[in-house]
Amino acid sequence: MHIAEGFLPPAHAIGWTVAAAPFVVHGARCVVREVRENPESTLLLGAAGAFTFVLSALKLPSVTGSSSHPTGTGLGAVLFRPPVMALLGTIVLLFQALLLAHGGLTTLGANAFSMAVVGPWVGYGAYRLTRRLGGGLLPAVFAAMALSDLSTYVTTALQLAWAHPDAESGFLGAAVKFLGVFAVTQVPLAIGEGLLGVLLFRVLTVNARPELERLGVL
Amino acid sequence: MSGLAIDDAAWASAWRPRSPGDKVLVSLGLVFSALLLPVWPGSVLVGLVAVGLALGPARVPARTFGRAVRAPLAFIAIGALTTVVEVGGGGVGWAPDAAARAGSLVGHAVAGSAAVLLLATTTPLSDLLPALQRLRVPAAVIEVASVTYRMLFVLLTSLRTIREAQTARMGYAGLRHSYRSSGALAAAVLTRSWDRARRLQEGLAGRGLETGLRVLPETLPASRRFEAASVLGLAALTAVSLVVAR
Amino acid sequence: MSHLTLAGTGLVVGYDRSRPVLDGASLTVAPGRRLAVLGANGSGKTTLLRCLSGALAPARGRVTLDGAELRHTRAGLRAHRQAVQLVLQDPDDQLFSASVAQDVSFGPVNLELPEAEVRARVAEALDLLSVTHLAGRPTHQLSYGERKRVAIAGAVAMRPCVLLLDEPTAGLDPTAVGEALAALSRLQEADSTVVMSTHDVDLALRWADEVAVVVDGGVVQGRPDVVLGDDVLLARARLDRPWALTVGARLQALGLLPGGALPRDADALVAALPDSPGVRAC
Amino acid sequence: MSHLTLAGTGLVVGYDRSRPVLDGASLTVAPGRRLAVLGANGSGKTTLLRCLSGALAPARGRVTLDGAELRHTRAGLRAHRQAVQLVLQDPDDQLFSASVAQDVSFGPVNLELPEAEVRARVAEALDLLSVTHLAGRPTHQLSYGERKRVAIAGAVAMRPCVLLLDEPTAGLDPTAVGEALAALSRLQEADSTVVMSTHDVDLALRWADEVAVVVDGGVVQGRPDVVLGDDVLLARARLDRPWALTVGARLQALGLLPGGALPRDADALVAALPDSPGVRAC
Repeated sequence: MHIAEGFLPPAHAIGWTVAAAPFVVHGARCVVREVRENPESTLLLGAAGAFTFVLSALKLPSVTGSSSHPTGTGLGAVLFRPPVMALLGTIVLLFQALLLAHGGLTTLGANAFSMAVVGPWVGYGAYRLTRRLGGGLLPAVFAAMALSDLSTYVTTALQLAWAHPDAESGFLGAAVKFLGVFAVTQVPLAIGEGLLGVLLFRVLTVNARPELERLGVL
Repeated sequence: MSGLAIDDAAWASAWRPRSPGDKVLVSLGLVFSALLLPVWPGSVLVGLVAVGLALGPARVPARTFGRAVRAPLAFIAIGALTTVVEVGGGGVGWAPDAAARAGSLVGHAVAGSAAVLLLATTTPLSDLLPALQRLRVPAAVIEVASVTYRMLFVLLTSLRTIREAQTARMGYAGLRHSYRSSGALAAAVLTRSWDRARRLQEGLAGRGLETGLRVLPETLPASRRFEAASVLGLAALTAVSLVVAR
Repeated sequence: MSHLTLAGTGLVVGYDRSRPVLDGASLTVAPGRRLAVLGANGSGKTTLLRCLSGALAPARGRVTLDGAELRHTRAGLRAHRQAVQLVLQDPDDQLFSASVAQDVSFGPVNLELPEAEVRARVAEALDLLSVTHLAGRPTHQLSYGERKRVAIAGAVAMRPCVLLLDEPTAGLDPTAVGEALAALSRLQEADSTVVMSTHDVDLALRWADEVAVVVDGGVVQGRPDVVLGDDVLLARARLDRPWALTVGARLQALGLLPGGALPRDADALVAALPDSPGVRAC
Repeated sequence: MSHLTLAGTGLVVGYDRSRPVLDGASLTVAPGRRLAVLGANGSGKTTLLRCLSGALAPARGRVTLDGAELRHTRAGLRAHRQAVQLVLQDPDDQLFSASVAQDVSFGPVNLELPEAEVRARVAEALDLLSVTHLAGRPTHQLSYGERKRVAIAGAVAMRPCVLLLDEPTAGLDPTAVGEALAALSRLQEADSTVVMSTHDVDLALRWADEVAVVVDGGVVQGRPDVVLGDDVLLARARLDRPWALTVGARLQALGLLPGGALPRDADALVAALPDSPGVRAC
């Protein structure tokens, strides 16, 4: 769920860009450092970005009948860590805006904040917490992917509520409205994305053990 | 073709040989106008100009443009509707200025989306990324984004082909099977992406990968006339909007 | 597996582009006969097979199975896919499970068959493709030729009446080609009709009972030695004339080969030559 | 581009596995001669080419260029790569840029050449491969055959003395194979030595001045008609005998073909046959 071009007032568009910038710049610094040490990691990072983009072309069947697209940032956070995902997520959002007409340019900052910053960090936090509490890999992946999707949607709803408060009940009323309207599609999707993560890792742990070990997941 | 209609349109557009900077100037000018000018007549004018330029001089197929504009419409409609429905002590009802608020929101958003699309359907992303260097985006980041652009088509082809193979063997008959297939599909594409990166690394080593992914910059010369016309047009659009709005 | 006639009539695909990929292509797959679909890269071979398998809905024209038209509805496709299976060129596009046996079981499991039946089908498919010894191996450790055969086994486990194979021999070395062809013969004996696409004219002449050349959006179907001896057609289709027809025709003209159908490969040709020159020269 | 002799001597690769991929393989690439490297899938053809290109350091043995041994240091590899370039089988393993011209420019830019020189080399490479018309097209819209030629152009822009190609004709239709071979001829005329790997024995016989069969970790190098006529070797290497040698030998025995070297393809064979039977039978 991306905020469309022109949907945020200028002050909000600027504000969210400023809010997302430090995270994205930090991610870019990590990437620049990584690439300077290993030039070939450009290819691995590009592949990761391409995978995240392509994942959003994966239609997840939903119980409610409509199908939706996973965000994939929780998975990215587990595999590549949140700072890198802040940058890759922003690149993917730019690509989605210009290749799929999903999202926009002035709303890129707001979308990056929810999808490339909040989602990955919440997902990664959930992953680490679950593992520390003794949860196995699969429950941790479920938590990471479901919660990163869920937190992205909640953040987007709050961003919209702040930009367009209810005439009578203000920000809170608007938040309830936006959370409610998008919950219909987004809550099943979050659960679906968590399930997808579990199924995906079940295959990966057999087929791609060396890669998962290299990435520190196993 | 690549399977991404907007990308195909961008490569085939009559504006492809134009400098990306020129196209960014006119498109972003329109995006900001859509956002900042009063919705009547500002956004309406922006929308008309964006569509007119895309379908006219840039020769973007109307069907592609139309379909692409539709993508954000669902979000815009639901979003605008949510905004103007009021939740108060008296239950749910329309906000007092519902029509005006919805109109304004939809106007800004549709015009803005059309303006972004003007850029998207005339400028391949690979032309745009090197231009980011002027915004002081580090070269390494631009290279990562460029590889992302190249690789996403390879992976998209894999995704579609694998999904077709799964469908043929009833992989998407029923919800449970669909999930299992989607998980396997995502895993297959992910391992494919790693494999691709590793093989590309080997493939490029012979031509000197150790110094990064530098290539000969493509020169798409800027046109003073195009730039002047863009600035004048945007100024005229702003002037008309402000005068009429008053 | 009963024998059904699969046919495509007047298939048109890719109408919104300047030149359609298929433009009125018609093809009949007679039960039990070996059909080779020939064509240059980009001629529309794969598109044709995808139409016949139901993976692609043609803009115009129809696909029929024993006269019954394929409807692109959930139920229509479900029924069609149980009868017709397509194996794509790149095995990596078809192997997505962890182990070979798991991958081959994918189709039967999706058909909601009882476990014993699934096991039986997997065992049968692995056996037909001579890959039983690979059952427990992870798919990514297999060689290219092995992966190709396992991918075919995955389709065979669906017990299709008609098996469509896109370039099953591409990228295989001569021995692996021989193994693949032997597997296809076993499938035929197990009552499947086998269709393969290829651009190897020599292979098509050697293997097929009938060939279909995809050219200019249409299909020319007929006897291998007739169709592949038509130089005008071959030039239009960007294909070569099989060497056996070129050499055979000349030797026949010299009276060194008996009249009638020409030998289809080197061994048959050598066997048909006289023991000493001039024997048949009369 | 001067002519240099590239050679591998006693190459051993993959020693930590039970059976080494290469186990004392030696090969000499004579300047200006067309060398085809033959072998079954998994025989070690690609490994051999990767050793020769410097992409892979053999566990034992050495690679020499006009007698000078390749050192796997930064400088050593840099010098070697300017003389020897390897083109991989899958073009997607080499094309990383969205634009054809930019992809081809990658090598020359890394050589730190002045911009005008880079442009000249790109133009020359695109021209030699007949893909100048694709310069402005995005890589992802090209057909497989076009991508293959662009990938070769990327290596050609490095102006190598020796160009190693892994299966350059695999997956191409007959016309595209012809175009690829014509491009290789132009490269030879432009003073590059061309080596290709293939498992198509008929193609090797037709094209090569010399063949090298990779078998059991070693290499057997020699004249195409001699090496490819050795049935014991071919069986060990899991390869077929070229049809032209089978048929030609028989026709020669019948006195229908003149003694000496056998014709290498169908046209040459037909041309060498007598006008009427028995003419040469004496």
